[in-house]
Parts: sequence; structure tokens; C-alpha cells
Amino acid sequence: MKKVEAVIKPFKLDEVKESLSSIGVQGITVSEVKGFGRQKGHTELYRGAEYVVDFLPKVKLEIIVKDDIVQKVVDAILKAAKTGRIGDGKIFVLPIDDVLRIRTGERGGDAI
Amino acid sequence: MKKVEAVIKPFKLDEVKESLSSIGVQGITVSEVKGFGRQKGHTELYRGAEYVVDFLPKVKLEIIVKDDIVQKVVDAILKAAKTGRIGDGKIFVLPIDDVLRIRTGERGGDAI
Amino acid sequence: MKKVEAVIKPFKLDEVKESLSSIGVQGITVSEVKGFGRQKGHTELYRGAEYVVDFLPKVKLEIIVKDDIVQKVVDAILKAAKTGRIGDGKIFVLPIDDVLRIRTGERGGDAI
Amino acid sequence: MRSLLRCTRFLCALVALGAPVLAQEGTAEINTGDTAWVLTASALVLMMTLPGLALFYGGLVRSKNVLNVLMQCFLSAGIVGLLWILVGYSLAFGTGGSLIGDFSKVALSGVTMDSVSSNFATPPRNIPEYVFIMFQAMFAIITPALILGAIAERMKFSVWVAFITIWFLVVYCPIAHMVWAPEGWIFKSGAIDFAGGLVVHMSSGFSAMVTALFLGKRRGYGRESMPPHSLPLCLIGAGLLWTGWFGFNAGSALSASPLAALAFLNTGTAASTAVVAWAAVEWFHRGKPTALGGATAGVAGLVAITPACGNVSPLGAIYIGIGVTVVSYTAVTFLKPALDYDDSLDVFGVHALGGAWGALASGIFAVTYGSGINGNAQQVMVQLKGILFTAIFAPVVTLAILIVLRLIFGSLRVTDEDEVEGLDFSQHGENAYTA
Amino acid sequence: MRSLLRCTRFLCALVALGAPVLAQEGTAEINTGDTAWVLTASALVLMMTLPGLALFYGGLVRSKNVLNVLMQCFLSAGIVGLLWILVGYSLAFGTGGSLIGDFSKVALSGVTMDSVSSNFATPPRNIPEYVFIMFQAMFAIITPALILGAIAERMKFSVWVAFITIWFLVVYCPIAHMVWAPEGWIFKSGAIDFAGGLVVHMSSGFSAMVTALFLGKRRGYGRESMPPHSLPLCLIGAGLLWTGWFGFNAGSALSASPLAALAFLNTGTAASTAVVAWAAVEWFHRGKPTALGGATAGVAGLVAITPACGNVSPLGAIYIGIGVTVVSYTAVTFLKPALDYDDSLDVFGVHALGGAWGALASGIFAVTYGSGINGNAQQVMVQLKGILFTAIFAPVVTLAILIVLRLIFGSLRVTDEDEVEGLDFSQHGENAYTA
Amino acid sequence: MRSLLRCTRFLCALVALGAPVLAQEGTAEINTGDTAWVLTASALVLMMTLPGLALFYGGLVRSKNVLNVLMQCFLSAGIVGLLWILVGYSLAFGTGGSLIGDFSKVALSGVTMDSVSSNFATPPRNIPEYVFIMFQAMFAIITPALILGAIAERMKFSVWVAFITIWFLVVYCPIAHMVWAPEGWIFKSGAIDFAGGLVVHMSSGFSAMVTALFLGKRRGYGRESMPPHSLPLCLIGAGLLWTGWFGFNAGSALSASPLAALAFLNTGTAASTAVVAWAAVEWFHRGKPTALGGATAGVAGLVAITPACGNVSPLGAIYIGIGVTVVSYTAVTFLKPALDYDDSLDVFGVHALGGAWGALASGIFAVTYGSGINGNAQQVMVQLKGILFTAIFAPVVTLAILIVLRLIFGSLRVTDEDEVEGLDFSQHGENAYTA
Ligand SMILES: Nc1ncnc2c1ncn2[C@@H]1O[C@H](COP(=O)(O)OP(=O)(O)O)[C@@H](O)[C@H]1O
Ligand SMILES: Nc1ncnc2c1ncn2[C@@H]1O[C@H](COP(=O)(O)OP(=O)(O)O)[C@@H](O)[C@H]1O
Ligand SMILES: Nc1ncnc2c1ncn2[C@@H]1O[C@H](COP(=O)(O)OP(=O)(O)O)[C@@H](O)[C@H]1O
Repeated sequence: MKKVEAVIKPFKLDEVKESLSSIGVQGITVSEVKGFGRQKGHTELYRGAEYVVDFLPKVKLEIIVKDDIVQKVVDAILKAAKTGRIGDGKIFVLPIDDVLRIRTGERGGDAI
Repeated sequence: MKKVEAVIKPFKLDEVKESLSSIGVQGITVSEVKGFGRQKGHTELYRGAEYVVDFLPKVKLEIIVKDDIVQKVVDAILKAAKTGRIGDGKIFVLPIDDVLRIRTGERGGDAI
Repeated sequence: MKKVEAVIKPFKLDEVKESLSSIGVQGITVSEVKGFGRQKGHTELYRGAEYVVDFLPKVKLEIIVKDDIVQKVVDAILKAAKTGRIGDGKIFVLPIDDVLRIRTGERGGDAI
Repeated sequence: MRSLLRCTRFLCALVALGAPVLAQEGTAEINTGDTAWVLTASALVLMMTLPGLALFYGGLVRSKNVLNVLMQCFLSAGIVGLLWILVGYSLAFGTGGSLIGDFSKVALSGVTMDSVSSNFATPPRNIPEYVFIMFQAMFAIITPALILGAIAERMKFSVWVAFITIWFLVVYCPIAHMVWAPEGWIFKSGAIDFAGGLVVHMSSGFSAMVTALFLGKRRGYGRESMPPHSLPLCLIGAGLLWTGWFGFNAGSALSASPLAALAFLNTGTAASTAVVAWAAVEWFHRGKPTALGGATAGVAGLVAITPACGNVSPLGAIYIGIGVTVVSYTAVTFLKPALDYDDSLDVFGVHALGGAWGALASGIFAVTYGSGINGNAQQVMVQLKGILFTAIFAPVVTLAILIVLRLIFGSLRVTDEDEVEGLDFSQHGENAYTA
Repeated sequence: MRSLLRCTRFLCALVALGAPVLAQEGTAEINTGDTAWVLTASALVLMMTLPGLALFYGGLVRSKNVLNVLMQCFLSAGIVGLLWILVGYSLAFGTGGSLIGDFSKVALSGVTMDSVSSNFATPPRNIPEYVFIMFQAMFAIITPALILGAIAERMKFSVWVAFITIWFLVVYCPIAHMVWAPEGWIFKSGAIDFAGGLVVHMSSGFSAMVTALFLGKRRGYGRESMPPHSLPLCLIGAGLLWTGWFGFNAGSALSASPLAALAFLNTGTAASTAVVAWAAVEWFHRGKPTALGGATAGVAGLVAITPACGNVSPLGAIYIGIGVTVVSYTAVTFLKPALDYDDSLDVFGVHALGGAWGALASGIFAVTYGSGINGNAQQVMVQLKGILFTAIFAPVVTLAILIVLRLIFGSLRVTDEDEVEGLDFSQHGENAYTA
Repeated sequence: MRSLLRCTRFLCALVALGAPVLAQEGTAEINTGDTAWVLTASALVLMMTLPGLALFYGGLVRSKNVLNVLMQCFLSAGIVGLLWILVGYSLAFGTGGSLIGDFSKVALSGVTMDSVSSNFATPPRNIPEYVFIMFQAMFAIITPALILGAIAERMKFSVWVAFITIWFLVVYCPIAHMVWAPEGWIFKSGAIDFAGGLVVHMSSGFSAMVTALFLGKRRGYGRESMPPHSLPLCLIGAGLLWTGWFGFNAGSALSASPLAALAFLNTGTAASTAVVAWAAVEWFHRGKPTALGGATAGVAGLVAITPACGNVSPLGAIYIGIGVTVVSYTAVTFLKPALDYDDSLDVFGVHALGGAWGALASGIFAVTYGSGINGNAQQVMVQLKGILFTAIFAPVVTLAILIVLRLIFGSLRVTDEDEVEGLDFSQHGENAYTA
């Protein structure tokens, strides 16, 4: 099993979610994050003063999947989240040792 | 060392925290997340219009622990977070390479 | 490649970010979290009633880096985030299997 | 408003504090300045409920319950505002007997553009009865809404709707009649209740207490922390309450007169004093003055001066402001934990006990007395009678209502699950805040 | 304000509802009570826009667009407030013809400290013309601001600024003149529009509808959920609107008179009734009464009673409150999805149709008629004429404005990217909330 | 309020702008319309502080400091509200000399229900002295609260409490006496300060500047970004300030008169003009008009018209609104960075300089003059004297207070750690927002 983490642009969340659903992903955990990267922040004005905002709002998805569909998941995200403009975000794949479902106590693949 | 991640129902946070405390866990990092899973979202009404809310509020716990107590931690969460109803959440166990305590620079098991 | 996660005191964020920038880190993902640890919470007063607040506001950084600069990154965080007082936070290093840049589809080291 | 004598019928005391005479002769002249002020005051008193009280209470609950609180206020404005016209005004200010009015003015029958109410100027002048009706409507609206502070975060919304409907009819209207109508026995006894210490604050506060006990505590009370979700909202509410209270108290003179001016001055002075006193007490007792304390203090000061504001001197107002700080601070800090009840937003400590103190203090510090009263000792005794009656009548009738409602609705509370999820979603299908 | 006759010139009806006579003789006495009330009412009506409407609408949009909404309100107060003094007052209330005023009072030329306006007391009295000007200014300010509800979250800010400037001059001023100036043809026809059902709510509501259609839907409308970012803000706004509306309606009597009192009472009663009725309908239809429903109902009740408040009885107000619930609930629940337009915050359902219902109901339930009218049937016919005219004139002229603006600005909408990022940042360089 | 002559004692100018005569004969008749308006205005002015200013400032700080700001406002209402009754009114309006009043009215001794104040109607009429006292109390409450904008996010709360107590007694009361009491030397010089450009805005603004400098910058100022935590709160505050300001300015006529009407009209007009002008300047200079700019502009326009509103024509108000935009925009955009001070919320740029401009402009555009003045040139010279005096007196005395306070309290600032953690928790033990 793997954990796929993706940092994407917030307005792409719905599209990515639907795309993942359509390939059979049944669970996603989402959090609001702020990203610092190549995409440069913008400047906000407050009463004449300018503030450079380095951190841009992003959304982080965490999806636990069986090894065999990792590539499908990655591809789905790649496709749905892409605008082609800087700041589209990243996908990370991490190893996972174990998964459990709290409700039933199931373990491993069944728990996903 | 392992990282235990648990996605649970928000109102179970206090119980889980106490249960973990009682087995000697000294550190937890908590974040607010939104979960998409088998538990289906609810419908909100705004002036006649209905919005389906797919993402439900969940809480994510991250706990770094030594290998020998991983099972105890998992069991404690399983027990405290369970309501038996759909949407109780998941536990994931991830491998960790290293841990450091910023204050002292301690490394590995001592830093937890 | 590794994922470095650091939980730090919120007001240290700017310093840590600058310190990481200066050693060439080009991407950081930041989230607001609440921490429970040795640093004991404070007590808030509401109309005579006292509430013990166990969870303190912290900031979590996630940084994907190539293996060769992990130590530099860790050191930079250690130095910039340290106040020497309890609650300074932790650094965790996790293994990573893969990284992709959504915009270009690049994979691995190039995608960071 | 009001205590004691009907000027045109009895004699005209130096400071006329009579119940308004409702003249229907059609030729009575109205005073435009008085009318202007009471129109303004009526709008200010509505602002106390919407959005004042709604914010004051709404900020104090958890974010999952804030809409429920706001809706409880809106429905109070809806239900009571409508019932007042249909039947409430008649029950409260229709002639009737010494306990309650009658149905003579149901749906405002007989009230026309020419109907006037006599006011508390010296000598009395007239304002259109329509203005008097609406000024009173705003009092009727805020009183049941005050109760919600004690039952917040757990009562079914359907129960709330039924509860305030009945409570308004069988608790508020009778008390308003007894205290403010010329036929009411408390009125006739010479009690001072210028702007509603008995009628508004004690009646709601004591009813709130019994409702809180009847309902039981919130799930997790005492174990989990339940901090206010937005103290800024609460403090905005307190500010709007303070502003609106000038209409509440000074408007009760029903005239733009020196009496209104005195009531205005006393109102501000008592509130200011309480804010200072409360901050001092907290600083001494807790090491820090809190913002919630500041907001609470302002409201407590305003509650306490309410019955007294037309009958005491500015120095009296200062004493009343200090006194209510002692009373309410003690109640919310020591009495509540000691008695172990869950009065979510402290209606009992602030309104019930603050109102009772104010009603008592109206006697202690009065410089003008109720009709037929000669001196503070006698006035205090009369005040005590009113206080005692209200402190028994309101909660007893409220208890009866609650028992009946339990028969009808089964539990008065939402289910545990709904309580955990929050009343906003379970009762209204909405969430207060989204991105 | 106003329907029908100029009392000092024609005859004085029992309930005088004439347009204000502007006497400049310099010796006319003003009534201080009337003046006090209209000063107060003017402040209350400003509060309806800032912050009332700003909050009501601001709470309903997504958090990335709230500042844009607030700024649209501020700029309406700025632009219209300034233009009113420079030219608007003259266009609306200068003598002129039956369609529009003239330039005789540009920059208030000729208006002095001695100028007075006659009011709707019986018999008429005077207030300073400066007060009348400012009371009317506040009406002029809120009307264009109402439109923003239909175009929120997508219009370029530069277009908004141009739009309200022109709309104010070519839609608002003429309609205000036709309906409220003694020379206006709708006024002369005997139509009742006490506080602005035609002038304020229908004119803005129908213009809003055409603007929403012209602009197109928000990106993602119907696919993504776009829930209100802060219902508490929205409900605070509704509370302040309710409070301020007493100034709007009762102030339109231009006097602290029984007429003002009646308008005040009807205003509160209709709003309360609508809140109760709407909650009942929602409970029945959806299983739960919503907070947004409560706020919407209050506003809808207030809209509907606006034209009628000085001419109907309290029972009439109750019927009007029930009626508007049916009309507006149906519109926002069934009509909007059926016609598939994106009127972001339901200006059409609430203001256009609620205002039209109110204008019609003014005829149905009138107990005092417009000048020269003898009975409800005749009054209804006259009302229909006014309704029809407004429902055609306002959107047609608005359409013309929009076409011209498209020629000038190219697209009236922000770019898709700006819309996604939010108008706060793209139009104003700011974010509403930070830590 | 006020400039120049005591009508009943001296002569009655065409537009009477005298200090109120306090007649105690007991038989003086009061005017109910005037009384109604000043009662209303007093409530409106309280609303400016609570919650108006509290929100305007509270929204601009970071979320960790918002409660501290709100509490600074509440304590100003508490401390000053109480001290005003005990001693302040006597120091400001007791007979005394040309610099300060006396102790003749301590604890309002001698003031009764029969005491009246003469007002600025032509010819002067009376209102109850109690009303005048409370109207003035609200001015006294807001003035020290204005200062907090310059020292927000870093001053110890204990220091704030001590500071405003002393500042009120040794800065506010003397200036109020000099400018508004008939014995005051600035008053006697014929200076125009209708509603408090010198007394309220310059006195607080210049004091704020020196306090900001004395305290030093916020930790991280210039390095970290410190954006407003909630611009919507700030804009709600601005809206309520605008609404309340009508009470502030038009109430200063102490009458429901054409003078009040003129002041009202000028107030709205100047604010509207400034909003338009500021947006235009920002659009041109920065490419985008900001919401914070809109709110700031409104307040700046209101500040500038304050001293002038009873003495200039509507066109004058427009010029003043344009002028203050230039002054304040320049100050906050160029002067602040150039001088490198940390006036957190721009009290200096908006209130000190806006007030100074307004005071000067009162001379430039006056159409009615101060007593004994014949023409604008002479009036300007007199205005300059008042401006200069205030711009020196207020900061110098403030500096003395600060030096004394530093001796007593050691540092006037919270510790660095407390500043980082936020003043809400460190000073009040609370957090503004929780889930
Ligand atoms: N090395 C990294 N570690 C963690 N997060 C990263 C890293 N690089 C980028 N990110 C995240 O991805 C987001 C997008 O990255 P950015 O460099 O702006 O554009 P792009 O993805 O197009 O190269 C960032 O805002 C940040 O949240
Ligand atoms: N494969 C997954 N990857 C990441 N998060 C998941 C996954 N499956 C479930 N979750 C998280 O767990 C929560 C509960 O899952 P759900 O399927 O609703 O119920 P249950 O845990 O009872 O099976 C989800 O809301 C989501 O946050
Ligand atoms: N074992 C752990 N697992 C996850 N997070 C931890 C763990 N220990 C500490 N943390 C995080 O680090 C923060 C600081 O830890 P704490 O024990 O308070 O102080 P210190 O880092 O100085 O030892 C905590 O608030 C928590 O967020």
C-alpha cells in the first residue's frame, strides 16, 4: 500500500475528487495548506502599505491506495489538477506499513 | 520508529487524547481535515437550493512512536475512536527514518 | 528523496522559511496544527469558568528534498526554530518513493 | 415606564410616574417631540434583540450552534411581534382585572389614528397609541429571547417555538399587566419598575433558571471546554445592547422630558460603573480583566438600572452599578459552580439576580416614590413584594409549561447525536461558516 | 412617503398623503418634533446600507468576494451621496415635468436654512428642506446598492461604478420624480407608494434581473456549491435592516405623527408575520426552518409593506406579510430553478416580486386612498398601472445602459481566472480574513 | 457644537452658535423636539464607540489582539463614562476660568430635573441639562478611545487604564473647556469648532502620535506583514461610525433645527465625497481601489467635516471632503513611511491631520462666523491659533503623562513574548475565536 499526497490549487479540488471517484477511489482526506514555491506570491495593499504574501492557499489530498492502482491515481490527479501554469502543485508517493478501519478493526487492503 | 496517522470523528478527539495519554504517549499533533469516504455527505439548504456537502469534518492525529508501542497506540485509538457507525475513520502506520527535538537537538528515540 | 516534517512555534515560521530559502529549498507546504506535548497548555477564563487548553497552536512544515541535503535542511530548521524553551517542536524525516510535478509531469528529483 | 399613578385620574405628583392613560376622544393633541423620541426608542429596542442580543448570545456558543441562537431571536421577533398585535397587547394593557387584561383590544380593535396614550411628562402629554403599542411590542419581543441564554445548545427548535408562544401568553402578558397596567395589583401597590426589572429581567431570568434545570446540562458540560466561538461577536452585541438600552430605559418615560433625560443619564452611568467595577474585581480576583467580563458587566449594569432609572439620582445609579457587579460576579463565579446548573450564558446570574437587585435598589435609592408611598423603607417593602411574587410566579408557571411540553414533545432536547453535530445542522440544515 | 395630494394646494384629506410642498418664503415655522424624527430616520436609513445591506449581502457570498460586496455598498454611498447633492435632488424633486425634474436645484441652489418642506401630518407642518434632502438621499443611496445582489461575485468593479452612476441618473431619478414629485404622472394618477415599493424595490429588483441575465451565471453555478460564507453576518445585516426600516417607512410620513406611528406599526407587524409564515412553509416543505429563510423572510416582509405602510390597517399588514411569503418563497424556490437564472442573492424574488406584491396589496388593503380615488377597486387599477410601468421602464433602460457599457468596457465580467481567485484580490488587492 | 457667543447674554447672531447657557431658574421651558433629537444623538454617539470604533479598529489588528482593542474601548466607556459624572463635566463645563472649569458641579451637584441648557436654535431654546451632560459624555468617551489606534498591539492593559484616566482629566477636560465653554479662551477668540475638530480629533490624534513614538514600533514592524485580521469587521465599524456621526455632528446643534439639518447634510456630503475621491486616487495611484481605503476615506471625510459642519455650505463640504482625501492619503501613504513611525491604525494621518484640515477649512469655507469675526481671512487666523495650540498642548501634556507612567510602570509595553503570543491571551486570558 502507498500513500499518495497531492498539493493542488484549491479550485481544482472538485474536479480531482470526481476524477478519483470515477476510477474507484473510495476515500480521500483533504486539508487546507499554504504553499511556498516557484509560483511567486502576490502583493496586497493595506492603506498604502504593501504586503508581499509568500504563502499561497493550496489544498492537500491524502489518499491511501493499494500498490496496483498507485499509477492510475497519480495519472488521474495529474490530469485533473493540471492548468499548465506555475503553481499547479506536486504529487508525492510514500510507503505505508499498515492500514486499519476504526469501525470494524479490519486491517490492510480491506481497510482502505 | 513509526508514524501513526489517524483520521477520526472530531467529537472523539478528547477521548482519544486521554486514552493515548494514559498509555504514555507524550506528544500528538492534530489538524482539522475534511474527509470523503463511504459515509455520505449531508445536504444543506440555502434559500431553497440544496447543496450536497461531500466533505465531512474530521480530525487527523499524527503520533510518532517507538516501534514497540505501535500496536498499543493503534489499539488505544481503535477503542476510543470507535462508535461503530460508518465514518469512524482510519489508522495508517508509516515508516520514519529519523526524529529530532528542536529544543535540544536530541535525535532518534530520545527525541520523541 | 525524503520528506522532512517539522512542527514549530508559529511565530518562527518566517525565520525558518527564510533560512530554508537561503540554503536553496524551493518549495514548502505549511499547515496550521495544534500540538499536545510536554509544553503544558494554558488556562483561559470565561466568565469565571476556567478552561484548560491542552492543544497549542503550532505550524507544520512539509519539505521534500533530495537525500543529499536532508541534513542541511534539518540543521537549518533546528537553528531557526529554536528558542530553547519547551514546546519548540520536532523534526521528522520520512522516506519517499516518488515525486511528480503536476504542471509538467516531471518525475523524481527534477520534480522537487 | 411606570409605576404608580394615573395622573389625569388621581393627582399629578411632582414626578409623574403613572401608567399611560389611553384617551380615545379623538381630539387629544399629541406632542411631536415626545412622539419622535418614542418612535426612535422603539427602533432602538428592536435593535437590542436583532441583532444585539442575537450577537451577544450567538458569540458565546460554539460555532456549530450559532445559527440556532440567531433563529431563536428571529422567531421571538416573529411570533411575539405578531401575537402582540393579535392578542398580547390586549392581554397586557386591556382593562381587565388586577391580574391580566382582557380581550377588548384583540387585533387592536378600537385603536385608531386618533387614539392616544398619556405619558410621564409633567404634566402628562399624549403620544399616538400606535406608538405606545409598538414600543411595548419591542419589550415583549426581547423578554422571551432572553431566556434562550439558559437553554442554548440543546433545546429542540420546535420546542422553543412552542415554549415562547405559551410563555409569552401566560407569563409575560400577566406580569406586564400586573406591574404596568393601571389595574394591575403590583402597579397599584406602588411598586417602582420604570423600564422592566420585574417584567423583563426577573421574569425571563427566573424562568430561564427553571428551564435550564428542567432540561439538564449540555452533553460534556464540565468535562469538555466550551469556550465562546467568537468573543468579538459577543462584544459587538454588548455594544448594540448598550446603545439600544437608552431607548429601552429613557423611552420608558414615553416623552422627551427631563424624566427621560434622567433615565438616560442613569442608564449610562450604571453601565459605565459596572464595567469599571467588574474589571477591578476580576483583576483582583483572577489577575486579569477579561473581555467577556467587560461585556457581561455592561449588560449587568444595564439590567440593574432598568427598574430604577427614572426614580434614582445619578449617585444612586453609581451605587446600583457597583452593587450589581457584586451580585452578578458572585453568582456566575461562585453560585453557578456551587449549585452545579448549566445556565449556558448566565441568564440567571445577570438577568434574574441583576434584575432583582435593581428592583430592590429602586426602593433603597429612590428619590421619587411610587403612588401613595412615603419614604424609602416603605418603598423597599413594596419592592420586595413585587420581587418575591415575580421570583415565584414566573418559574412556577414556566415549570407547568415545561411539563405540558414534555407530554407533547417527549424529550425537549435534541438527540445526543444532534447535540454533538450541532443544532445548526440538525435543526436548520445549515452551517454558519464556510470558506 | 407619499402618494397623492398636495394638501395646501388641493384639499386636505382626512389622512394627508401629499407630496411635500417646498415653501421658500423664509418665515415658515418648522416643527421640532417632526424634524427630530426625520433626522433620526435619515440616520437609520443610512444604517440600512452601511452596514445593514452590506452585511446581509456580504455574508451570503463566498469569502473571496465579501470585500467586493462591501465596497459596492460603500461606493454607492459615495457616488450617489455626492451626485444627489450635485444634481440628483434637482432631477428628482425639481419642478420639471411629469417624467423628470429639472436643473433648478442643481448643487442645491436656492435652498437655504429657511427653506422648508411640508410634511404629511394632518394638517401639514414643515421641516427644514435640508432634512428632506438628506432623508431622500439615503433612499437614493440604498436603491442602486440593492441591485448588487443579482450580479455579485462576477462584475468588474469599474463597471459597477459606471453602472450605478448612470443607473441612478436615468432610472432612479425619473422614477422617483414620477412617483413622488407632485408633477409626476404616477403621483398625479393617485397611486400609493408610501415609502418606495415602486421607486426603491421594484426599480432595483427588475433592473437586477435583467443585469443578472445580461451578465450570465457565475462560473460553476449549478455544479459547485456556493454556500454563504458567513450566515451570522447575513443575519446581523437582516437585523440592522429591520431596525433601519422603521426609519425608512415611518420616516416617510416626514412627521412624528399618528401616520408615522401607523407606518411603524405596520412595518413591524408585516415583518414579524413573514418570519413566522416563512418558517412554517419551510418546516412543512423542507422539514426544517432555516436561518437564511428567517433573514430572507424578514426582509421580504419589510419590502412588501413598504409601499403600503401608511395606507393599510394592522390586519392589512398581516395579510401582506403572509402574501409576500407565498410570492417570494415560490420565486426563490421554484421560479429561479425553473427559469435558470443566477440572481446570486435573490434580488428578483425578494425585492422585485415582493415590491410588486406590496404595491398591488397597497391597493387591495388600502383604507385611505390616493388623491381622487374612491375605493379599493379603483386604487388597484391605478396601482397596476404603476407596477406595470416600473416593471417595463426600469429593465428596459437598464438594458440600454448595459449595452452601452459593453461597448465601452468590453466584457462586464472579470476574467475567469479573477473570478476563481475571487474579486477581493483581483479587484481590490485585499483579502477579507487573515490570521 | 459651538463656537462663540452666549445668545441670551450677548446678542443673538443670525445663526446662533453659542455655548449653551445653563439656566437653573426651574421655570425654563424645554423644547421636546430638540430634546428628542439630542437624546437620539447621544445614543448614536455611544454607538460610534461601542461597537463602531471598537470594530473599525478591532478588524484592523491581528486576531491575537482583537479583544484587547475591544476592551480598550469598553474601558474607555467605563472609566470616562463614570469620571464624567463624578468630575469631568464640572472640569469641562463648570464655570472656572479660561483654561479649565471648576469643581462646582462635581457629582452633578446642583443639577436637577429643572436644570436646562440653552441650545443653538434661532432664537435659542432649552433642553434638559441632563441631556446635554450625556451628549457630552459620549464625546468624552470616544476621544481617548481614538488614541488606541496608534498604540494597538503592544501597550500593557494596566497602562492603558491609567493613561486614559489621566489623559481624560488633564488633556480632554481642559481642551473641551477652552474650546466649548463660554469662559474658554479659544471659545472667546471666536474659533469655530462645531462638533469637535480640535477637541476630539486633533487632541486625540496628536496625543496618539507622541504615544506611538514613545512606545516604539511593534515587534517585527516592517519585516513581517501585519494585515488586518478581518476587514469585514472594520467595514461594519466604518458603517456604524458613519451612521453615528450624524448624531455627533447634527446633534451638536443641540436642537432639531435648520442648523442641525445643515450639519447633517454637510456630514453626509463630505463623507460621500471623500469615499469617491479616495477611490479615485487609489485607482490612479495603485491601480485598484481598496476596501480599507473606502472605510478610511469615509472616516476621514467625517473627521474633516466635524468642526465645520454647522458653518459651511454644502459645496464647502464637498471641498472639505476632497481636501481631506489629499491630506490623509498623503499622510498614510508617504508621510508614515518617510517618518518611519508605527501608528498602527493611522490615527495621526486620519484624525490629527484630518481634524487639523477640517479646523482650517472651517475658516476657509465658513459662511457664518464665530462671534466677533468678520470674514474668512480673520476666521482662518483664529482657527490657526486654535489648531496650533491643540497641536502643541495635547502632545506635550501627553508626553508628560507618559514619562510619569514609565516611572510607575517601568515599561509601558507588554513583554516581547506576550506581544508575540498576543495581547488577548496575555492581558485578558482569552482567545477571540475558537471552533
Ligand atoms: N519541495 C517541496 N516540498 C514540499 N512542498 C512543495 C515542494 N515544492 C513545491 N511544493 C508545494 O507545491 C506548490 C506548488 O509549487 P510551485 O513551485 O509553486 O509550482 P509548480 O508545482 O508548478 O512547480 C507549492 O506552493 C508547495 O505547496
Ligand atoms: N483510502 C483513504 N485514503 C485516505 N483517507 C481515507 C481513505 N478512506 C477513508 N479515509 C478517511 O477516513 C474517513 C472515514 O472513511 P469512511 O469511508 O467514510 O468510513 P469508514 O472509516 O467507517 O469506512 C474519510 O472521511 C476519510 O477522511
Ligand atoms: N511523539 C510526537 N508525535 C507527534 N507530534 C509530537 C510528538 N511529540 C511532540 N510533538 C509535537 O511537537 C510539539 C512540541 O512538543 P513538546 O513536547 O511540547 O515540546 P518539545 O518539542 O520542546 O519537547 C507538540 O506540541 C506536538 O505538536
